Amino acid sequence: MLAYTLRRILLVIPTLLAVAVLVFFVLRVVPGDIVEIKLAAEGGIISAEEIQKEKERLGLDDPIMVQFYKYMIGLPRGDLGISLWTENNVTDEIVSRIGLSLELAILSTIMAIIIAFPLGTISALYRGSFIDYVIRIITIGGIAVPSFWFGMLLIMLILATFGNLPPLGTVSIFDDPKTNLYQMIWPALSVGYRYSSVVARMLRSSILEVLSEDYIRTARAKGVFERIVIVKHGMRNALLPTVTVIGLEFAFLLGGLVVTESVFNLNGIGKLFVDSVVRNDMNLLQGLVLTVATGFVLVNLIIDLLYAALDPRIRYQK
Amino acid sequence: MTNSPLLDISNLQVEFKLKNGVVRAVDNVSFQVDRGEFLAIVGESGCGKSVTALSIMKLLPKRVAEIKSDYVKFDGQDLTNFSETEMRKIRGCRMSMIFQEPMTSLNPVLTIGDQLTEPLITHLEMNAEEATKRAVELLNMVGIPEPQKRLSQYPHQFSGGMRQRVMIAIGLACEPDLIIADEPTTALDVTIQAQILELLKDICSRMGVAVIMITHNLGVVAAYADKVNVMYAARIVEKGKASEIFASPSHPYTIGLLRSVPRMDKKRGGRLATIDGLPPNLMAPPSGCRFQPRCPMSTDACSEVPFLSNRKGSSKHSVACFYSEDALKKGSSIYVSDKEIFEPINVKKQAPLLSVRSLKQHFGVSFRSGWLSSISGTVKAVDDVSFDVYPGETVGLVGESGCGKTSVGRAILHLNLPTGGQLEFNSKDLNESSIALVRQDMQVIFQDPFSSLNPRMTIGEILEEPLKVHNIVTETDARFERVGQLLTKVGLYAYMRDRYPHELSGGQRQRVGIARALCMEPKLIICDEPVSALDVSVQAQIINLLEDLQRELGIAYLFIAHDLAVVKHISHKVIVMYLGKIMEIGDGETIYQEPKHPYTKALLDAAPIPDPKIERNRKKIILKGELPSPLNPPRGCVFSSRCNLATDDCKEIIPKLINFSKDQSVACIKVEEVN
Amino acid sequence: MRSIIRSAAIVAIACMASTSAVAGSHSSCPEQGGTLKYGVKAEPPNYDMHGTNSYAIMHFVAQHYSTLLTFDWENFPKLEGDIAKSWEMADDGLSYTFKLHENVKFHDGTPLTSADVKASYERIAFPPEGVLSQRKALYGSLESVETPDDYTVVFKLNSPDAFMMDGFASPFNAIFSAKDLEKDMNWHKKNVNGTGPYKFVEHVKGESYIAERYEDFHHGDNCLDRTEGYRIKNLVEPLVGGQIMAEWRATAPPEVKSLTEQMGDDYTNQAKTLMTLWVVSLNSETEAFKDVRVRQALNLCIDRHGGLPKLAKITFTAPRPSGYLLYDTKYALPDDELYQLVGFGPDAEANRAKAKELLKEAGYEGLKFTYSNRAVAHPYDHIAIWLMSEWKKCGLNPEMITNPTSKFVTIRKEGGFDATIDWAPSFLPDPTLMHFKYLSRDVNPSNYSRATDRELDALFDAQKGEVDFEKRKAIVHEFEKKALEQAYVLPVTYTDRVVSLHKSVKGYVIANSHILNNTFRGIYLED
Amino acid sequence: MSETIPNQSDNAKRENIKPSRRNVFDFIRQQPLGSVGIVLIFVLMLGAIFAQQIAPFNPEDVDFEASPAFGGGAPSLAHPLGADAFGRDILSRLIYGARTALSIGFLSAFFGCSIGAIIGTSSAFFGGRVDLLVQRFIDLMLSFPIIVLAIIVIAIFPKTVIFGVDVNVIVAIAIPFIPKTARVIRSQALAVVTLPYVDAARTNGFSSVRIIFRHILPNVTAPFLILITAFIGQAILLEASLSYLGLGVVEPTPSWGLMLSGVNTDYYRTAPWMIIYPGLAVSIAVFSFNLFGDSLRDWLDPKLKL
Repeated sequence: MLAYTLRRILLVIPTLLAVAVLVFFVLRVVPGDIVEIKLAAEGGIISAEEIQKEKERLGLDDPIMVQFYKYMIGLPRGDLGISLWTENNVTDEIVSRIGLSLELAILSTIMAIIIAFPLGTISALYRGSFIDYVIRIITIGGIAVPSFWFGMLLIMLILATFGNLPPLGTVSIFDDPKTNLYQMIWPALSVGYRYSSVVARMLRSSILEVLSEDYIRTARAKGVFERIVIVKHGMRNALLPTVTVIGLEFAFLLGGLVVTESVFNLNGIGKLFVDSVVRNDMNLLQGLVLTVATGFVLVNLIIDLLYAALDPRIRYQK
Repeated sequence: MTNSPLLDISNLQVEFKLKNGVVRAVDNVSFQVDRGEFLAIVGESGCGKSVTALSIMKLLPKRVAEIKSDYVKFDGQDLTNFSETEMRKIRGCRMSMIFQEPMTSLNPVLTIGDQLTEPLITHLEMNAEEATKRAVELLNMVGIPEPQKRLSQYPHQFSGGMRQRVMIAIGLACEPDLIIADEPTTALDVTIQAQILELLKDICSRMGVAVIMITHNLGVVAAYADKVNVMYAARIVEKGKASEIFASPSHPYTIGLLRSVPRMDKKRGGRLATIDGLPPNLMAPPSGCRFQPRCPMSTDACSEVPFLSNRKGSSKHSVACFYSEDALKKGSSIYVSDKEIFEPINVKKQAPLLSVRSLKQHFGVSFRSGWLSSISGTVKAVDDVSFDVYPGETVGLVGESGCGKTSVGRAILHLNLPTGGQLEFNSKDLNESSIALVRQDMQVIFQDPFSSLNPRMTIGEILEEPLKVHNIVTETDARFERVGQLLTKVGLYAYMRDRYPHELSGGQRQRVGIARALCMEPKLIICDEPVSALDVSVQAQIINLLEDLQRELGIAYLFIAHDLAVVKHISHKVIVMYLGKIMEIGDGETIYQEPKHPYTKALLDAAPIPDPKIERNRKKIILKGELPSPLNPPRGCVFSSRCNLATDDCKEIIPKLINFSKDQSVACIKVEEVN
Repeated sequence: MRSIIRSAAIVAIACMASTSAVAGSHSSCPEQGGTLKYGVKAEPPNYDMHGTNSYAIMHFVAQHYSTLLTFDWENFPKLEGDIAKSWEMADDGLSYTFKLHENVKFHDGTPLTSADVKASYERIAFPPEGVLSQRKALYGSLESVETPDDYTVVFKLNSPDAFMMDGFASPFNAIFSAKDLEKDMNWHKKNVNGTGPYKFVEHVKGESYIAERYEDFHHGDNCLDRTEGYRIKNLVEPLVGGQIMAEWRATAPPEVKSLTEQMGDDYTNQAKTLMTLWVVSLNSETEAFKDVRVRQALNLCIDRHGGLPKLAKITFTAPRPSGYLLYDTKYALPDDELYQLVGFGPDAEANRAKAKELLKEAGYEGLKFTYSNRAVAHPYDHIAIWLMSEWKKCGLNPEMITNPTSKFVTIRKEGGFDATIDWAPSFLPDPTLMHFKYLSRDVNPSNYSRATDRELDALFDAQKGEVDFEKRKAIVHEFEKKALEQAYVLPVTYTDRVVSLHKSVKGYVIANSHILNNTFRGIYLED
Repeated sequence: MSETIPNQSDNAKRENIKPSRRNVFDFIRQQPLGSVGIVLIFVLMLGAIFAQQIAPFNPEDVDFEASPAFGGGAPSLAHPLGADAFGRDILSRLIYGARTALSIGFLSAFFGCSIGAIIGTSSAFFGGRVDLLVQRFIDLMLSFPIIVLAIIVIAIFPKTVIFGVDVNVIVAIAIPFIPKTARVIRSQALAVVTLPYVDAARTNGFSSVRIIFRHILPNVTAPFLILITAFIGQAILLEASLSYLGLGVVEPTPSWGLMLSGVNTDYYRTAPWMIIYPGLAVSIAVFSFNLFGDSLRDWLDPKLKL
């Protein structure tokens, strides 16, 4: 297990390195010029030399390999350069926002699990029944309804119900958990519907698959209580693919809240992502993509390790 | 002990409600099992034998399966109306079950101990400590070494045979009255099969446990069963004492079944009796006697349903056939056709067609290929194998799984690139570049008829493709003609060219596979377990076809199989392999009559002969232990770890293949001493 | 020349009088205290007001700083002193002298002196290497800044400049502390230390911007305890949902409608025309647009009189046709003169017929061309959709290509379009500021029509140096007519600005630019 | 224990056996939910194809007077689903929007899946280093969330419109599907590659290209079809999201996502029809494709993991 863990962790490094290189070169292809956007977009009177000087100051005129070199030597120190827009450290910009995205992702994961587990299990156990059909329709709906639209409807609902919206400016959950939750619960819900649908569907199909396995028949032939058959023999095996899906969705949320954050006006990395695309802030964008990919890779790592913990076949693999 | 039977089933009937209709999988089945009795239910796949077993335990999915019966009495209690809770108390406690697939029947994420103590804790209400103690005893009983340590291990750390031992231990945990074993050894190698069956028989007779064994292997029945139920198309067609059934089979189906199996104790060369046609589709079974369409004796009377009735003079032996006495009298002659002549196939032994010298096929085995993937071991699937195949000759290659027999075939075909050695075909050196030139002369037939044909192509397209691609027959009309001829030749009809593989039965597909191999008129066909996936009646048809083709076209076969009887039946020369090495090679008859290598002997002993008289009277050596991991084979003689005669020398010296006689070579340093 | 100097002097004296009066009247607030929550739809990249042209910085940062002069918002563009107590222009128009208030202190406690004004203006007019000033070009005539004593500043010019006086009231020209600039010329990009009404507290990037009342503010009309700015995407729900009380940029008519219906009496607003002109630049490198007839035809197709009033109801555009200069301002072409020009006449049918005729003559009937649009809803989509339908009515085949800002800007810069939407923002109704946009490409790279017209350049230079109002006005009119006839750049419409407020927000006066009056002076909250 | 010696697993074999009798009627009988999906998809397709005949208005016709700003816009006889901020008929825009959604959905899913399938099967067939390299690259691509990848692609390529179809958006949506398809198809093809009929084709001396296209690809059509239907739904959703963010389809092209963004959001409390109907349209379209895709999977290959 230890060797496996170590090897699995070591594997992360080359993957991230490859991501870093890929991201750098892909983003250099992006047309557009941040200095132009910054200086001329709002109609200022600015000369070509001034634009040129600004580019030089920001290091945009360096040969691409020089930029690449700077970028690569910065990476191990966590130095992702400066945002071309704010000229702050990219790392600082991301760190200041990632907490919110993370909280939202965690909150919606919790919400999804709470909703998905009963739904998926009931649906599987009553396969083909009316309730199964209802749950299937609800969950298929969950992956069909655009989360931003669902969010808009939610905002309408909050306004109609409470007459006001949660205050702007995220309050830390440690300072004022009540306000924080009131702020975060709605976006979490708007993502949570989709999320829980994905999880519930996976859980349903895994349970169904597991229940048709030979060892379930063995357990039944042993005369074990049906409840134990399902929980001890079934769920644990069905959990494996479900854990993967939860993990992947979680990783997806880390970078994929782009739309939800936009709807609920949340200041997470998703919104920063859209902003940096609109502004052509390549340094920030590459930092963000790298962060998201790192998140993805790390979550995958955790899933793999969790898998190993849950599945002895992997744990004991030499 | 009361006199009443332990299990008494009357008119059991199981229907499956499927999306496209109702299937009656078990129809009016009645039988009894006494305490301590060993009952075998035999029949071909899909005849309802497993369903019968599962319906006794009420383990069929309730949504689709409907079980009806007059009664199912177990120890006097009628289980028909038992609730799930009541059934649960019986399952695993008084009646337990062993399944076919040891690899999937155990829960992969729970320890063996956990799974073994589960029935103890559930039914006998033992505490963890007691249960563990008992579990150790049980593992000991089923012959698992170091049981204490093994308890905390997981199923994937056990071999197939070991898992089946665990399953038996689980089944016996609560000392039940009845064990139902559903094809418990089908997935295992023959030497392991022998171990498991011996174990089961031994324990059950010691503990007085009755056994219902479901199997398709008549040899197994002959070796162990007290009573036999023969099932065909959801019904019992014949039942009675094993000795009676084997001695005087009275249903034409039973007769056919017994006669279509190649036998190791019979001489080579004759055609096998075959039952024509296929088992019926249970969705729309024939009315009356269900065997009628395939029965050579059928008359108009057979459109009535024949009920099981006792044979004259026997209260136990009953048959469901109007003409049972007649059938008994005529015996296998009812299946004999005009062609049934003993006609040896002649081999021209001038120059070998295929010459294999020191063939090596090694596989690097790597775990989880990743950025840092590394090869962690080498499997010597084939190690230093040499033999010749002459034109028109059949060479049988036999051995247990993992012995490298399939790898030999694949290496010859260059489906895997051989690691070392020389191959010569038709006096041409075979290598990566020259293989393309001889492809047409060297064809292959595969084991699994279901996956050996591209499901997206019609039979015609499959047979036509090589002719077209290689420009053998360029004209469309001529190709059409040719495909028709090929189909006729393998016993199919020309109109079948428009069918897709899934529209054909397994046997028919295997015929198409043979036709595909024939279409380029090859000199050698490598047959990789061509009949092992088929039911016995169909298996005989295919074997006959292969032999007829050889007589007609003079094709040589390299016949790879694990079934010793089949290999014996068809081969001129037999090669016995173990862990990548040849143990013994020689003339078929000689090897089977006078095996010299201890492994060959053990192999022959392990394979049961479908005749209780012979089977129960022969002396057997049952091999101990497991097949070693191919990653880490024993040093010296690879067989040394399981050989009863092995000495320290055997563990050091790699034995060479030595000519024992003109027709027989053996790789054993003790060969002189032993024989 | 003499007349303008005279008028300036009069203005100066009048202002001196009014400053003292204003300072007195503002020092007491009707209500004191409370937190103003407002929304801003953009995020400031930094805090450097000299280096920006965008409202993102102004709406958040202007509250921390003072300028030399400011405007009397009730009587715009009447000047008023901020840190200047009094001011005076020399008769030759070559020097301006300012006397400063003596009680002005920076938020860090250091007093403001003439050295700070000098350092700030030098940074604006003569930015050293590595410092970006967006208005360097506007102060081309400034020669030096002198500080005879701590509270006197003298600006010396090398030539008279008609724009200069108003330029001292430019809201961007924040007075930084010389001490801070000494530390780092770019210190103010990431730090705040001003003399304005509110002190910087915290900026959570991308989310909120908090400031608190500066006790020692020299005008004393900072009535709020705290201001909280939030980055918002839409303004309707935050206003309705009570998340914010105001948004300073602009509210579109549908939003106004929505707010009125939902908030009822809680909602108020103020409206004024914004000095931003929406224009369509026709790419002079496109073969068809090299022909003035085609450019004129495109202009003629736009039914300004019929369409603009309707357009104004769905987005924040002005309902009135205009030339390049904002109508009703002193240099603008009077309507009757404007309506004589090609494309500005009230008869839509006649215009369209004329357009078709011109196209036929030029051989460009059914011309296909691309129209580059920016992927921002208000008012880009509205203008684009309206223009498309107008051009189609002439049988033209425009194809709209919408891109997010980054790509839009690139395309605009590189000329990858036939026609593009563009805008000419301004904070003063001054021809120098407003006509600069239409100069030849080598003079002004942000003339995206890429046209070169030396006559226009010459007229521009002439008006810039002309300090006599009437003469300057004549030159400006000539420029206006010529440029409009040439139709390199088609003026579409000015912007109607509506500022939405919760009814509790009082004391705010809307200005003609969202860049102006962002210091929150005089704003108070009433329950 | 080592079971890694190359040989085919039983599962692989079983999964590639096509049960007999597979036709539309079977599907309808066995998968009622899926059939509902088919019907809905069919309706959508009809709407898209005959948009010109069905839609009461030209979707780009501006009529300011009909907009809510002028007091109009509410659903009425003239405009059954109301009119949008420019007074354009919402029903007509929805019908034409189906055209946009379906064309982008079909094209991006088709191209993404096809390229992915070819990469996946080739990778499985050639094995060894090629496979390893392809796998690493797939892993790499998969470490970006779909929408992130799509936005990056949008940022890279200039907007290109061919025959009224936004190529940029299609490419942006198709690219994230490539690695996903390649991975699923590869694992399926890996099982097919070891099947005897492929070996038979090799012993018959057929070329690699022939084996890939004639013997392997046709036998991964089940997962291919399942993936395509699943991805069409995802693509429609993604298009809506991108358009909502202002990065996808742009005015004046009728697009459901676009109808939910920008100007129309101004009205969404006072003129909710502007938001409700396009949102419903997206949901229903994606819903029907998911419904169909789900049932198709249950029907063709219940064990396929997407």
